[in-house]
Amino acid sequence: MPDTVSSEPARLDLESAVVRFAGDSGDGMQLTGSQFTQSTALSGHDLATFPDFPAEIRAPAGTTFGVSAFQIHFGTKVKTSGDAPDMLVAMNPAALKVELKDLRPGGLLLIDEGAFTERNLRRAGYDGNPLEDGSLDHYRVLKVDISRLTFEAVKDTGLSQKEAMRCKNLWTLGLVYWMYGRDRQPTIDWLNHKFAKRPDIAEANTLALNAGHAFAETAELADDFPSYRVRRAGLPVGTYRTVTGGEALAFGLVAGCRLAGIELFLGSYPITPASPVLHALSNLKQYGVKTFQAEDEIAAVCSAIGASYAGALGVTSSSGPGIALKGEAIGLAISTELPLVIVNSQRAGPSTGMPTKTEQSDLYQAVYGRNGDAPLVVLAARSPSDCFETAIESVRLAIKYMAPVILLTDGYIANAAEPWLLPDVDRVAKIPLAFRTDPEGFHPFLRDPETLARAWALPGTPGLEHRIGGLEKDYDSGHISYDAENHQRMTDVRAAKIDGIANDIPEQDVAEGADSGKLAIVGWGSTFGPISSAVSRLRDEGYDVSHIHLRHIWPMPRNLKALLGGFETVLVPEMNTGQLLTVLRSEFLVDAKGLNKVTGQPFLVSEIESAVRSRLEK
Amino acid sequence: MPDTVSSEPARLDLESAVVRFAGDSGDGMQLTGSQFTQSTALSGHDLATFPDFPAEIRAPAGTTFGVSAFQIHFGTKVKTSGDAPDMLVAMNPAALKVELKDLRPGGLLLIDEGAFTERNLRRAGYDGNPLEDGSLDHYRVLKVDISRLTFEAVKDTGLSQKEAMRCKNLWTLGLVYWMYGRDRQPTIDWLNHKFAKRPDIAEANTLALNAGHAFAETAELADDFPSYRVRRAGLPVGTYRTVTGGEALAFGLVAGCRLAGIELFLGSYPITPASPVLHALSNLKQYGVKTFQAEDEIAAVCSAIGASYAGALGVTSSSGPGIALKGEAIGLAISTELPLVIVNSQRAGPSTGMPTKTEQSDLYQAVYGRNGDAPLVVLAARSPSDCFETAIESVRLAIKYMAPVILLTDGYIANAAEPWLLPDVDRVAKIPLAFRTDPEGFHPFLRDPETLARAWALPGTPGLEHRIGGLEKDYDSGHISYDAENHQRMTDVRAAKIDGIANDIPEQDVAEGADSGKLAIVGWGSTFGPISSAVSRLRDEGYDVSHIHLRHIWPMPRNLKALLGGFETVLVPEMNTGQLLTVLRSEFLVDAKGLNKVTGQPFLVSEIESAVRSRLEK
Amino acid sequence: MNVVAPAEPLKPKDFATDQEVRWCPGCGDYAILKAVQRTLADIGARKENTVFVSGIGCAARFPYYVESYGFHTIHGRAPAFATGIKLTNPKLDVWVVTGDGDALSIGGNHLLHALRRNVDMQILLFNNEIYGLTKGQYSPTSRKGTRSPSTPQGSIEAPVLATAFALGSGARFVAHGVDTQQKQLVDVLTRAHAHKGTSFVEIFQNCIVYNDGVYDDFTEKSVAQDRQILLEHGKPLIFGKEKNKGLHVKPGTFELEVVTLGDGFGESDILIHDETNMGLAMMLAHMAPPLMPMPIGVLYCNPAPSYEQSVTDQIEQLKKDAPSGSLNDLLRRGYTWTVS
Amino acid sequence: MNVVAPAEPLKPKDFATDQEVRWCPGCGDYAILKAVQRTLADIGARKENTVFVSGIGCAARFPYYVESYGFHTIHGRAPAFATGIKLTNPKLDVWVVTGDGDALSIGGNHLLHALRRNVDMQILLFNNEIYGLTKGQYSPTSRKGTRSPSTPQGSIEAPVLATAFALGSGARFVAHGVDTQQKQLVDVLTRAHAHKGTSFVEIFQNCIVYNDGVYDDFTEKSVAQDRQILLEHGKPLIFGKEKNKGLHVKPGTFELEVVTLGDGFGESDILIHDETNMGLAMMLAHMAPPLMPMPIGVLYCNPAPSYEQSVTDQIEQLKKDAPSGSLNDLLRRGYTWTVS
Ligand SMILES: Cc1ncc(C[n+]2csc(CCOP(=O)(O)OP(=O)(O)O)c2C)c(N)n1
Ligand SMILES: Cc1ncc(C[n+]2csc(CCOP(=O)(O)OP(=O)(O)O)c2C)c(N)n1
Ligand code: SF4
Ligand code: SF4
Ligand SMILES: [Mg+2]
Ligand SMILES: [Mg+2]
Repeated sequence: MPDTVSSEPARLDLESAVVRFAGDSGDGMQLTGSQFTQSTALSGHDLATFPDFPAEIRAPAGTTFGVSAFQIHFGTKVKTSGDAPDMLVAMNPAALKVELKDLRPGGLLLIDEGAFTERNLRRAGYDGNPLEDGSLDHYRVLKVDISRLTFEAVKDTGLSQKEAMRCKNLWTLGLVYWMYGRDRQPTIDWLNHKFAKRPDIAEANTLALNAGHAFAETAELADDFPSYRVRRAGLPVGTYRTVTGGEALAFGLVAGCRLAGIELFLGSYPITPASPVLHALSNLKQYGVKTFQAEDEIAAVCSAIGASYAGALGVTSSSGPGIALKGEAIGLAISTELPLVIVNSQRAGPSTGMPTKTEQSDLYQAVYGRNGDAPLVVLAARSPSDCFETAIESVRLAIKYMAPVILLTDGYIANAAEPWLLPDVDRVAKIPLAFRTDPEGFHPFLRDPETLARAWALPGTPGLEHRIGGLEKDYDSGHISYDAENHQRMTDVRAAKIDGIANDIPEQDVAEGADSGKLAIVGWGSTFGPISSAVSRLRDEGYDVSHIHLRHIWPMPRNLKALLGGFETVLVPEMNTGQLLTVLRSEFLVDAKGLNKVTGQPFLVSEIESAVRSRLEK
Repeated sequence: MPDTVSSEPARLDLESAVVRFAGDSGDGMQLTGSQFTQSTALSGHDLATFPDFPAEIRAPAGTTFGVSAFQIHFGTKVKTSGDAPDMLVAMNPAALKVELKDLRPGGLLLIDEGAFTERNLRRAGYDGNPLEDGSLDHYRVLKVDISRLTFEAVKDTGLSQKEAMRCKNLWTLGLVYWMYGRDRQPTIDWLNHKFAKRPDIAEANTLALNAGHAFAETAELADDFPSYRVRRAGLPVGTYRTVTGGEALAFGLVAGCRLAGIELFLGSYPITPASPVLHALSNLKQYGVKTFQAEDEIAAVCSAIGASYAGALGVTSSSGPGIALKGEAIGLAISTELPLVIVNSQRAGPSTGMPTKTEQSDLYQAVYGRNGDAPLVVLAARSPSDCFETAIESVRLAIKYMAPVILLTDGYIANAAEPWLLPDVDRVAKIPLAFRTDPEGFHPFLRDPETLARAWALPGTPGLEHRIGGLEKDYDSGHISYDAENHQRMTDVRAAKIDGIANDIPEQDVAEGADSGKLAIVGWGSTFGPISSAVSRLRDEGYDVSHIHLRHIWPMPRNLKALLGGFETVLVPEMNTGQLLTVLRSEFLVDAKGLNKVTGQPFLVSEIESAVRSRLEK
Repeated sequence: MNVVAPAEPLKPKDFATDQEVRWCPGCGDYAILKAVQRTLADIGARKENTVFVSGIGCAARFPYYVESYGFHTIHGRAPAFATGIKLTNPKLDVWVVTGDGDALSIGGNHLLHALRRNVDMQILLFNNEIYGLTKGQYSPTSRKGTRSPSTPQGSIEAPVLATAFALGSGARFVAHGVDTQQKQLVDVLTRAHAHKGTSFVEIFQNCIVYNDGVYDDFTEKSVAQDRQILLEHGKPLIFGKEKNKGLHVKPGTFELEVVTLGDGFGESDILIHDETNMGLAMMLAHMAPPLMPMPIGVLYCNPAPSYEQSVTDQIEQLKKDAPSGSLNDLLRRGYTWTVS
Repeated sequence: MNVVAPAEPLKPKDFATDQEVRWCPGCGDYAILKAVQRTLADIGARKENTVFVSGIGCAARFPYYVESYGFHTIHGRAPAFATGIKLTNPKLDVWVVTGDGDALSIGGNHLLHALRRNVDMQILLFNNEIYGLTKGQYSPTSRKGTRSPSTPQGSIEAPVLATAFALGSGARFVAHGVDTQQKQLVDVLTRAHAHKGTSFVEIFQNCIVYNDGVYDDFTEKSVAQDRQILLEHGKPLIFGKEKNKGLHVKPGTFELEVVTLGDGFGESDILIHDETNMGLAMMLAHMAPPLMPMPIGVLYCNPAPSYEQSVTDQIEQLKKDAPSGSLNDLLRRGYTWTVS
């Protein structure tokens, strides 16, 4: 039962809560969400977020396709951004129309009455007014004229009507802060910093924030407004920050290059949802980073390969359609055996598809999508913070094996945020790297007998002058060769080099559960959260289910075949039509089954649970 | 025992013979080969050829990398261009150096002594002179100073020394014609036609041809020169021509479009070994063909898609590296569901690889090489003449299912020639096609309930104005849609449409042998010849082996799983590291084994035979 | 939809679709859409014979808003699709709509070759000097020093001049328009449409969200007349509020300067605009405020045979010279033999 | 190979590799190779600091024959690789060798952007007006009517003018050379190398196998002097066997004409070559025999800051303004909290 600290309302205790903010693209919902995320983190919760915005930059006000939403799940044991929200904030009718279906029955609904005008209702495609026709009876509805109250709050600042209305989101945030007992100061600091050049705007937003908070606080309304105390997470000790996949990936690449003592060169071309990596690295030029926004994806990857040839680590980042354009050049990197990291932030396809929606449908392209027998390394990150480690691993393998590495992430990971227990980078193992300098017996395709990697000799090194290219090369001299046996030999060694990496990566572990049994769920990438939550619950209920999650897609961990062999059933949930499934089946002849969702939305925990329940009795 | 027709020498009877002409890129070996092919065909033999030329246009004279060779296998039951030649013609030391290793022990070696100068010997990398050091003892060597004799023969024509020497190949051809009892007239006719503008050259070559023939004929030399009577083939009755894969493919595409009553638009960019298709179609503009040499492969495929959108059948042709560049655009054709035929003449990879050498390593790229879940149709031609039928099938499926079709051929098929029993095109089934014209209830993604193909509505049609693109489309209206359920539905229908084609293609047959048993060899593409020869011989020897050859790579024939299930062992020979193998294993969980050769050279019959022998006792 | 009787004349609104326009409120694209719909009505375009082809970008959403045939293709490749469409059905009236990134970043090569080949179509480049759809990175037309998410310290490259590039690529019709200057824009679009061959029109378009006001220096009402020069073939190159400034060739050189009529210079000293002069067009393409006025209108127009026309002619000729027989004949031409 | 002591001066032959040169006997590429090796010796290039980057084509085989670092990349993309190389190690002396198909067909977009960015490197375009390596299809520079395997009735497109394209793309150094005119070629290459920024040199190269003699109309000994004009900055544009022909600006217009000295025209009437004048360069780029002489030498040279220099400057500045701390500091900047 809640203890009542003085001046603090009686707060309901919750294990965790899911809140979704929804409004017009212009309403600043993403900003509201990230501020709430910040404050959630600072109050020591575990959390996961899911920003879901439209493809249009700023669609006309009030339209359903212009609705922008931000969901956050916080509390303890949080592994996903949550299935059904417990609370939905709807800043206008369109937002209500689009998002209501997800709100859990009995869920809390905060609505800006002021925005429910005739015009807006019609724009959103309502005939009647849902606030009146009883269609919201299954929910707990809080109607507040946020528009008017915000205007009241800021009218003395002399802001224009338009600018004043832009403060609605901060007013709302203030109210929600009160409900979850949050401290406003960090947000106020942030406002002052962000609008340093426009103090009037900073002030107005602060007024709105405080007004929203005060509004809820005022006694007579207090009990309309439920207030909660959400459990703090039992997170491991250490220093934390919130991080998105895009940021963590950039940090990881920089860290990897620092650990190898090499410059990072990013050749990239903007594309949703891959741009955050380009943006993040463009802000880290002091850290031995050069970023080059190329004229297209082909030039981007080619410039990166050129950079690797000249002695930096070439990196290129894009999303599916852009990666498709890089295929030919990636083949050259494979043939000339130069290090290269290719980051693919996957989005819904085929073709342009749904650029702002997430998917995992580029695995085929990563593993198989090139002309010729052209093997390379494929890795996948499972969460925003995991991007950091996976990026370092990509750098390590690319350099050690003189090979291209494709790092798969996706639109969900790229934009979602989670708390990150900050590693001590000084403790991370260095990446050994030695450029060739000795002319004695040198030729460019001289191989390390153990790794089979060729010598990396940089232009500028006296005595090592040499020529390389995409034509087949003689195994023993590196010169052009059309010899039949030699082509077989080179094809074999290129394959053997990549296959050999299986001995240089960890054996596949079991994320949760026994290492043999009735059912194994094998996942990769951003399905980690939902699978892991589902497996925890199912195991609590006594189901014999284990969770195996792959970071190394190609080559696969050497023990994987045996591991999978230990389970009666292997289930592979993917946000595609079954791509990892194909690889597992052909590699191991295991009769794995797919659980496939191709909606542009992450799996719900419940979807995974029911798939398992339907296959297993306890 | 040979009968002796008057004036005809005593000729040895042979089942079949393999002859290889080899010389400098400048010596006109390819021309010699194709003339000999012509005459071989006209004398009623079955035949298969294998032109093998260097990547260099015209490498410096006398160098080993400048050697150009042409092999022909003729007689009865000819299915490949032959393993080891029975006779080798070496026009210079370099040719001898490069090609000798293939000549069968005891084989016949015709050498132009005149070319074995100090300088040429050194250029070819000989220390001594093989004509003298006994290194040719294991062969039957015929040394003739062809250079001098040719010069003698043509000296009165007033040609320059340089031009005179260009006649060496015709002199040689005359000699070989005599050995195989060939008629010179067709070649003389051809010379007069080809050099209509330079009668002096035509005359000189004719003189050389006759001189070579006379030289062998002259009694006193007669018995140095073995002469043969090679068995005529028991070919089915009908009219024949020789055809290369490039020509047959072009004819097939034209035929397919005629059968559908539609224009053919080829958007292409030159690349070895795909250019022959562009060249052949560029010569057929009178037949409802438009060819467009685009600025690059991307523009080529995009122009073809534009053509399909406007009502022609868009076709694009290239080889591996060029196909890699088309991936993104092919995704658009899949998403907008427009017909498109993509011809890939495969060559040795990865990257630039060995452009003039053959390989089958683009199957992964064809089946899996795109972003997103992007299924399409994949077909493969097995021989030069089979390109005709396979091309028609591509056109049929592309139009009927409004889908891209990738047609795989390779460098061997593209350039090799074989006799072709000419079909009566008027007897071939028409391809039904009806463009949408009725505005009633129209939307661009309205589907045929049976094929699931969308309506094909052409710009210019009143009342059907509509917009399409690569963004996801609403199933029921064709408008842009980001709806989650709709994306699932569209993804499913795109897959179902392609899968459904399995019911519209023939069940997989067995090319030779029983439809169950100890071992099945499953092949695709140009390995048909060697596999089929090997299987015939092995079966004659009593081995329980069958040959299954796929034309439809994706979707696969509906009975294939059951068919393969009927064999104890499934062996998959491929000129790659095991690409069809991967698809078969993942689709059917069959423990098929690969027999892989990645040398840029076709399989030898013996290689397949021994692979089987090592796996089976009789 | 119903079949349209070819007769009845269409109004601008007839070219509006049922789709909601999804650009940001205040985007310059709205004005261009208006001008295009007006132009279509003026030239008596037929919905069914009109095709809008675009790549990817905010600008490239254009086809969804024009009631005609439309193909929203992939990034940078629209000219290649348009070429295939026009070659297949030369009767169609083909318009390409593209952005500065779409046309000049990823699509530069296709733009070059479309212009060189001179396929009969209109290419409208909406230049907002920014990547709008991907949220504001600098583009190849962004001015040096542009700060954007990918250039936090400012861009360092010299921008490409769209019209100079077009001229260098062999374009036969090159013009400038401004999104909000409706009348001139409609005039330019009308001339572009009348031109047989590829017409290239760069339209200065304001991106209110990521690059607001980049063109104020010559589009602002107050400065427009002094900072723009309206081009008219055969007329002296005069501009300014008082129509007292003009372009003058420094004698014996190949340089242009701005002179003021009156002080030492008469109208005869002012260069006459010659749309067919490549060197002049190139100089105009390089003019920009504040030193020189921004040329608005047709910089260059010098017609040549259009590509699809030459293709058709060649095939027609061929059909005369070498009439095609049946397919069976085709397969049987050359050496054949019979086994009986 | 042994380490080369920076002192010792290198001879042309020191830049020859042990690889057999694989061009057709008589190919113009041999002459260009000779000129380049001579130039490298003249400018005192070091093998280890020199990098030749090429795409695909006969021309693109070039790097294998120069004793230095070499990267034979993929078709059309050499400028992009070269950009990555130069940005990574600005100390390297980067040369790009490309063909007309490689640079202007598939590679047009990368050429445009390399020129626009002005990365410090030399781009040598071997223009033989044909696709050599793929056996003779017409190329974007082939003249109208070129018969080739893909154009049996003759090509119908207007060729792209390499130098006009380069100027339109914002190139700061544009020149013409002829394969067999060694002295001028070496001079041009030397100037190209001295120019900081991207230097673009179009070299007229004879393909003896597929396009023999395309340039005879101005390279043939007998006509060369009357059909070529050798450009020199600041000197009058005079040419001809008798040095009596020159280029003249029609007064008050923007047009060039050839006049003969003596009849009515004196040397003062002849235009002075100004390498920094864009309009003039464009006119020169459009000149061709028989009506006008072919300009040989430097058409345009107008230096601007090079890209890699600006990149380095910007980073240096940044390091001053916002010195980087340790990685741990980086990860911990902004909001963090501690769980204890
Ligand atoms: C192959 C590919 N690369 C990148 C993108 C991402 N992208 C979409 S539009 C665009 C640029 C848009 O700029 P612009 O062409 O100027 O159009 P605007 O949005 O400014 O109108 C980019 C980079 C894409 N869709 N496809
Ligand atoms: C992606 C790709 N497309 C096409 C080719 C085939 N190809 C090689 S070189 C070339 C053109 C060569 O012409 P050019 O650049 O003028 O060089 P040249 O041989 O004339 O010196 C082509 C089309 C290729 N190698 N790669
Ligand atoms: S982002 Fe800019 S260009 Fe795009 S719609 Fe908005 S205002 Fe227009
Ligand atoms: S084909 Fe032409 S360009 Fe190529 S090497 Fe031979 S002569 Fe030179
Ligand atoms: Mg733009
Ligand atoms: Mg060329």
